[in-house]
Amino acid sequence: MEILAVFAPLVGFLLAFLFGKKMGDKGAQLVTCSGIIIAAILSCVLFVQVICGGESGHGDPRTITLMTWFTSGTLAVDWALRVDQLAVIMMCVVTIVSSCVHIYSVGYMSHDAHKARFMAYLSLFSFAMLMLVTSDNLVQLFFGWEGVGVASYLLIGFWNHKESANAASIKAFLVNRVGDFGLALGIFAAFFLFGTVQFDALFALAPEAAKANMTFFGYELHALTVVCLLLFMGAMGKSAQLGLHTWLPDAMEGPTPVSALIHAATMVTAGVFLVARMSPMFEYAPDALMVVTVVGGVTAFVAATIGMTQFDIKRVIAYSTMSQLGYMFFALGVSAYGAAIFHLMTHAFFKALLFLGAGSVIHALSDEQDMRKMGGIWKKIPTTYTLMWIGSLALAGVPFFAGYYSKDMILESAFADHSWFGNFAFWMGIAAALMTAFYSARLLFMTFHGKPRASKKVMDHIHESPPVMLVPLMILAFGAIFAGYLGYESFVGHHQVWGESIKVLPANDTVTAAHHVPLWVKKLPIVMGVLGLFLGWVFYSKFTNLPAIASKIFKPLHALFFNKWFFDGLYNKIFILPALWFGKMFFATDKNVVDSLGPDGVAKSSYGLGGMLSRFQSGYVFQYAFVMMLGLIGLISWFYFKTDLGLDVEGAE
Amino acid sequence: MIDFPILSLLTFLPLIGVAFILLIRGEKQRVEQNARRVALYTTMFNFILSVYLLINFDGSSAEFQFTEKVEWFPALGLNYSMGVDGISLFFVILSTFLTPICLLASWTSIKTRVKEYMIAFLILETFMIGTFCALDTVLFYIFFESVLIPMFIIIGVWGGGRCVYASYKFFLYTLLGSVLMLLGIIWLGITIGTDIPTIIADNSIPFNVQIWLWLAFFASFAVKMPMWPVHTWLPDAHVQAPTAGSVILAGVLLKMGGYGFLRFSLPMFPEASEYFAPMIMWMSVIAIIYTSLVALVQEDMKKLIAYSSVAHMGFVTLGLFTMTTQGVEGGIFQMLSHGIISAALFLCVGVVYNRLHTREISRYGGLVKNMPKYATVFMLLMLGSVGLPGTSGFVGEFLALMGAFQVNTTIAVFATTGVVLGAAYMLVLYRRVIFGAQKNEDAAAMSDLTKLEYSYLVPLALIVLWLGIAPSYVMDKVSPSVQKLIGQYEAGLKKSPTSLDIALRENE
Amino acid sequence: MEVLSFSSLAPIYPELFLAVSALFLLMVGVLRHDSNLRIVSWGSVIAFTIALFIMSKSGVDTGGIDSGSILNGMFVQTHFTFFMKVLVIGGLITSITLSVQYLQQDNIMRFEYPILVLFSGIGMMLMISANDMLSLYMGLELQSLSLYVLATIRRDHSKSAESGMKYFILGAISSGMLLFGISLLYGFTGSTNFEVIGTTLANELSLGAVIGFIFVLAALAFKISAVPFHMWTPDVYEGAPTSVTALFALVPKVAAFALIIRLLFVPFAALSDQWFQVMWLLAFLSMAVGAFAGLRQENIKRLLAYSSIGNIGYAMIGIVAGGETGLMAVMVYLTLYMVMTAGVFGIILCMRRDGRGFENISDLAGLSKNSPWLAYPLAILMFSMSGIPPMAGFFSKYLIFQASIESGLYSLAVFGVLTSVVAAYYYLRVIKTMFFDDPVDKFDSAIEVSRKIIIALALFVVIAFIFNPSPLIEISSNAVRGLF
Amino acid sequence: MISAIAFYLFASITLLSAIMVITARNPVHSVLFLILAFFNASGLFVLLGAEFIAMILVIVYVGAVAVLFLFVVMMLDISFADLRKGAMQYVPVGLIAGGILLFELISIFIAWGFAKSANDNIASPTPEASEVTNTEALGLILYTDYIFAFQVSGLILLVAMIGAIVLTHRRRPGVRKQKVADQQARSRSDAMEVQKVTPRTGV
Amino acid sequence: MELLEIGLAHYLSLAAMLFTLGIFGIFLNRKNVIVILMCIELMLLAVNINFVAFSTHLGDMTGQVFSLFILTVAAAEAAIGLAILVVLFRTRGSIAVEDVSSMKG
Repeated sequence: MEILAVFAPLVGFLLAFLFGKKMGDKGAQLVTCSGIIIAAILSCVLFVQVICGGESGHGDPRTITLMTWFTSGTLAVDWALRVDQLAVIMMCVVTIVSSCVHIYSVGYMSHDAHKARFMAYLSLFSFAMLMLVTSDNLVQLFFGWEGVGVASYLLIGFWNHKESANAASIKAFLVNRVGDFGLALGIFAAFFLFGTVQFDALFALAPEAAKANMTFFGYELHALTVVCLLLFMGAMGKSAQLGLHTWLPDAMEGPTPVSALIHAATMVTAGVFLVARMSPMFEYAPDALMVVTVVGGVTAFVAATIGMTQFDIKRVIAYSTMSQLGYMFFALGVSAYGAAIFHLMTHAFFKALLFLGAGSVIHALSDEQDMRKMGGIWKKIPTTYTLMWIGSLALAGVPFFAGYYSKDMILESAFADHSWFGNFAFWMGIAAALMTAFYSARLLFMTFHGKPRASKKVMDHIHESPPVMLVPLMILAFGAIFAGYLGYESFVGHHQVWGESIKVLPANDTVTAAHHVPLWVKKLPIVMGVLGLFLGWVFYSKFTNLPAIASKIFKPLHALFFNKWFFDGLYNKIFILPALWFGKMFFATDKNVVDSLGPDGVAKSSYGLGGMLSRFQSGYVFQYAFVMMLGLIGLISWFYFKTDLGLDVEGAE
Repeated sequence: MIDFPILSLLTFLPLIGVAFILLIRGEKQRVEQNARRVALYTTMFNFILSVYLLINFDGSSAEFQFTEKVEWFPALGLNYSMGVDGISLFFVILSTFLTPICLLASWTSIKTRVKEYMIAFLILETFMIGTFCALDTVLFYIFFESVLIPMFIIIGVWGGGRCVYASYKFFLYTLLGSVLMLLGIIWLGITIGTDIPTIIADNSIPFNVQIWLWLAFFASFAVKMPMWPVHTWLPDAHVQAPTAGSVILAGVLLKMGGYGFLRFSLPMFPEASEYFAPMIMWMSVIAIIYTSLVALVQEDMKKLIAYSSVAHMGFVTLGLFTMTTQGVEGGIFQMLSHGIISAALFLCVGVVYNRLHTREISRYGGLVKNMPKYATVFMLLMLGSVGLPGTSGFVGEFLALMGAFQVNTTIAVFATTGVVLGAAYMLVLYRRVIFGAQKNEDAAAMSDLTKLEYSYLVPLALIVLWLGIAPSYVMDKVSPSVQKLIGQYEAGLKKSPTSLDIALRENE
Repeated sequence: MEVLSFSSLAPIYPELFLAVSALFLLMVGVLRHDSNLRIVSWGSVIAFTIALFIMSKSGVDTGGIDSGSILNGMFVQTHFTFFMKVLVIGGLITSITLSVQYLQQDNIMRFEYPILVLFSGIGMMLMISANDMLSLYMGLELQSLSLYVLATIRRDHSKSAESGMKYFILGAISSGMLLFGISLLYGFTGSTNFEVIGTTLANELSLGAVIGFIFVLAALAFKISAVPFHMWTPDVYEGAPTSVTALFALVPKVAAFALIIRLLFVPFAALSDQWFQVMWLLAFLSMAVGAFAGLRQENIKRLLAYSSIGNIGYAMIGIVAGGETGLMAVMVYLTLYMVMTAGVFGIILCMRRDGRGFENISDLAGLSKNSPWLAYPLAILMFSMSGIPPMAGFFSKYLIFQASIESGLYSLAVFGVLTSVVAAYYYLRVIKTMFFDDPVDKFDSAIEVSRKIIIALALFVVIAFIFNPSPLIEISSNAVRGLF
Repeated sequence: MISAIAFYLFASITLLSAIMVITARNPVHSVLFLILAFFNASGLFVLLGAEFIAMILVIVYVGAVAVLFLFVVMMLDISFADLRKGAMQYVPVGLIAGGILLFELISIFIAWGFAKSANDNIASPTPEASEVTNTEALGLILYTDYIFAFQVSGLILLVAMIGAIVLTHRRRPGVRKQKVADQQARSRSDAMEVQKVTPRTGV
Repeated sequence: MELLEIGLAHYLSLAAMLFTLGIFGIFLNRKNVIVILMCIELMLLAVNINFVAFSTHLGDMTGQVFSLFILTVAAAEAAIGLAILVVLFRTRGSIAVEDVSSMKG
């Protein structure tokens, strides 16, 4: 069953990809959708078994080894499916969201020429994601990790005739690779330290290893911190944390279902999953946790500031995603793994909902993404409008929507950590919460309210999406409303289901502590959320000239936000241009230095020497005689003047 | 076990094909067709024979198997001695596998002097297999060096514009390296003997001599590999060679350098290897970063892949000289994988080159529209080259880096940046050729893969996947020999810790 | 004084026979006006063959080839001289065989040609067997004078005359040096006999004797065209008629080499410290000049001249290395070099278009398309010359370097392999021209059977040597053993 | 004393004429100076007691070889010319090189000594001049001990002859030669025809 | 060594001077080849003086025999040299040394 749950999407992918032409679009869609739905159903079954199964009823985690991948010395890597509580939760999230997206795509991509390919890629992605979450060792995790990277690369660049899509896809892959660079090093370091990459063995050895130091890059450092930070670097890349986030907004070049699936619900949360998965190691590396917290907090804040100023509807949601990921990370950083995963789940639902809703809007507006050209369409697409509101409210953390439970929990945990970075993260989170609510409102009002700013032709064509698109939205909306309430107890409440899959040292148990924080801490996020929504309404619905004034007053600040804190330009200048410059320089070096000192130079000087020698061969016989004589005289003189000849020169006797 | 001299048969079977081709008479068209067929059948049969070899190979043993030993040159104590172990086995298979593919790839694209072309490839195959099977240093050298002849002809006669320069550069450069090795071989022959297992078992060479011998062998293998900074012949040779020539060059010939390190430098001169290992590893790192950056700015498809080969070979040397199990096995696997992937990539370039007769990247674009199948295969290979887990490229690279990390973290960090850069140039190449708008009409009019092209690209692609998902079939057979190698290496180091220690201390 | 009996002359029978047949053929040539060239040529080939036969018999009779010196210590026969003479006779037969068609085509219808080759052959054999400075000188002059004439024999051709002139002048200077050296040696030791000189020098050494020895060595270095006494070689190779060039390339050097080896290991054995230095330097310079100066050549004969200079350098490494292995390597080297050169010249002599001969490398353009049966053998021979395995040329170089490393001559060995790479360039250039360049016109296809046989034989040896190299090596080491 | 004076006389004239040989502008003069050098050298040989060699030098060398030179010079009608410009640049280098050689050789010769065993090595001791003349003494060994060299020198001379003929002899088509065989083979009928001549008609 | 007591060294030195002059003449000479031939004769004369001087001082006839043969061979050599010279003159119309340089490099 586990095997089927993971491999059904792969089968779907293979069938649709290889025989897509023969099956036709319908066939491909059927195959892939059924593959993922099977996976979803089985995941749910597994969920029940793993969480509630077992003899004690407290869970029945299991690991199924499929085959050996490779062994090299003490390094042994298996293909295995590790289905424990954490994994099964992720499986459910992934398969359910993915199923929704699959079905939605059938409608959304109805005008595209390459439906089969698209569906196949989606299935491939799902498969890779499932491999990632069910991996039982770091290397297989890396497989899934890179697999989702490739799938995302393929999907972002799906409209490969668009230069911007290609650029975005490459950017996504490369920035992720930078993260993977860290992850790979982390795996090496883990193997170096523990002699294994298998999770159980790693976790068992972690307490012991906490005492060890290792030399890394010439410095003597705490070994576990090094390992954890390197792994975290991978997580940063995949989860678009500040510094390695630049790919995420650009990735919106891909079709909207892709954005929903990959860049909101699943792939970007892989980093969160990784840190949660590695919690038994992170727990022993407090410095690493600190870094995670700070990075998460800053990300949450920065992304929110940028989100307030963007006009592309999908980019706004993307920055929002990034900001929410920041939340998850600082939750991880304060050891509130459960809270992080909880937020991961709720976020998956409402963010997928938002994206798909935005997709629906875009679909309705004939592929228009700029919010400045929208407005006044809420009456024409009421269902979408409603669903978008649900998503936004959940995002803003309005009580009783899913986001409310998880986000509050995170903020409370951060506060409950009682460390400087916990506090820092808390206040960053609070600020971000305000901004989140503000830009959510901004998005809604700009898109749906006010005067229509689109051309008449477009406005005439606006229509509600077909049911095949709306039904998945509704499923997700259901999640966005109820997931928080339903999951609260089992994720972060008093009846946590994690079992052995997440490890928190007693001293770090912030989730429990979070239940006992002061009241103002509990209420502040709600206040911020409501305030944000209100401000959004004021700015973008009531007094629509306010934003312009505000941006004038805070001109430098606005410029900073609007230009995404100049990350892209900076990276371009620091990394890309120098790389190209060095490439050209080295290429020239190859020709001008390596070759001209090496083969070409030697050849040239040999040729020159040959020319000199053949000029010497002048054709004049007296010169030949002269050379002979010089040779003779040279030899004679050599022996004549060599005193240590060992000969008795006459007269010396 | 097999009771006939299978290795000799494998090695010299292609020559029988040559004899057949020479016997063909008749009108030009028929002669050419028959020459093609004979060559293909011969190499196919050889491949099947090598599969038989593989099946009968005892994977659990680290010893040389299928050994043959005949007195050959008694006045000088040289023997005709052949044998394979886990390390060489797969290089033999790689050679027999790639040769028929090369012939298929040249089936229609080579139109002039077909007979000679086929003969050259058959002879080349003999020499390649011989190189990997030889267990006598002089015999090894003979095969190793003879390879230059057919390759020189192949590049020069059927090559492109500046093929003369390229073929000279290839020939003389590699010759220069090899002759120094010859001196080393002679020295060994005088002091110890020419039997490779004997030399390996003997660890009586003093450290200061090891240094010189190591350098002599290094000169040869580094050029062949090619390591930075003696790599510049490779881009030229690749660019000018015909497609199949590039395939063999990248697929097999480069591996001779790595194989040489494994067979000679490491086990025979352990102390010198240990002494020079940091240098090699830094050179590898430079190679990885330097050539990756160079590849990033190439305008010529073949040149780009050629530079990427240098970078990939950097991983190989990096892995080998860590002398950790992971590193060495990773190096070997990386060689095999690169043999398949780069060969296939060159074939891919050949596919479009045959249609448009240009290798300039900017002349293509948007091929995914008219050549979707091609785009798919190319994609898979590109990802393999990038080192995506699940493809063969990953395993080798990963293990090599893992080995490096255990020896020196700084080197490992720098080397791992190659993973990012490698992705960068391959993706850019793919994007510019396959994706984007169709700017050039002639490129847009190209037809998709033919059945013939399918027939050789698909097996390669499948192997890339197979080796990526289940590499243990190969690794398990390689492993005992690697363990033995490392054992010998360490035994060699323990022999006289003082001399090396002194040298290392001085070095600091 | 011993009584001169005919039977005591057994070791010199072959030379006597050759002298008599030379006189006989001379008469035949004078009396038969028409088609005398062919008759005399084949006659001299037969004479050489018979001489070979006689020589082998003379060894069999006495139960071994080593015999004491005869004719008042002037003449000696050993395994070594036997081997070298076989080589020389083989070379002479080859060269005459190759020349017949060429002489007809280029209209050098002189029956004296083979006669002179015969005389030079006698001279070389006497040189090899010389055991006295006097017989050395006489043999050398007999050989040289014949060769001077042969170089000039195409007398309507200014290049031929020029090459003859240069060869003559420089040769005369070298024999002047030789004589001056001999006179000093004679003056110091009071004898001209090799063995006596050897024992005297072993007992006592003076600078005068060393200087005399250097004069002698320099003169012989001229004969083998070792740098810096090589200057004549390119011009003479280029100017002389091609068949004569083939002769020059094949034989005299081998004979002179044999002479040098005998001199160094018999009379000058005591001077080994001194000649080691001289030969080291000569080998070094020869390899360098042979490799580098050849890079610029356009004329294939000139190219081969430089190639021969370089090859002599390699062979000299063997002498410097000394010992049984070293000399054995030299002999194998010379043998194989001769075989390869025979093949190469066999092909070069076929470079004719519309009845005219061509000599430039560029004339070979596209030969592989026009005349594959010439191009492929030439390519194989060229690869062999540059020492690429699996051809025979590799083994000769291998043996040389083995000997040098065995004696610890690392720098010479390294320099040797490096120059061999440089030299490989110009061999490759020939191949490149034949295979990569666009074809010009076809060569004439009428090639005599005898020439084809020689090319085929050379090719066979070059390719098949790898399969059974032992006989040659064993014979060589046998031959060398007598020297110590 | 007299022999010393004679030596210096002969030696200095030999050297001076040798210098003139290489510096004379007219090749004919060169040949003549060469002859002079030979004459003086033969004088030196007489001083050394090698009369036969001295005579040979005069008879063979001066009489044959030098005259041959003269003959060729005349025949080729060579115009004499000045030293060309380029030649002078070689003079200093040549002088230095020659000077070094000369210095080394002479300094060795001044200290010349024979090996201790040199006298035992002698193959054919010079007989007492009172018993056998120099010519006779040479004759005694030339055809016995040195028969080999003697025979080879015959071959050398033969080669020289063949060589000279091959190189210089030209068969001119127009040259009339006596052909004995043809003359003998002529019969009366070939040579003569008897015709009846009728008077007053002409042939 | 007394100047008036004529010993071996005197003859040897004279021979050395003649020999050097011969060599010097060869590469000084640019006029015509025939002078070079004469220089060679000078060299051989020097050698002969050496041989005869040694012969006298050793009391050995070998030196004289040797010089006898040198004379013979030198005559043959001269004959061939002159023959080649004649051929050269016929093909070129000149025997100036500097004109005999069509082949070089």
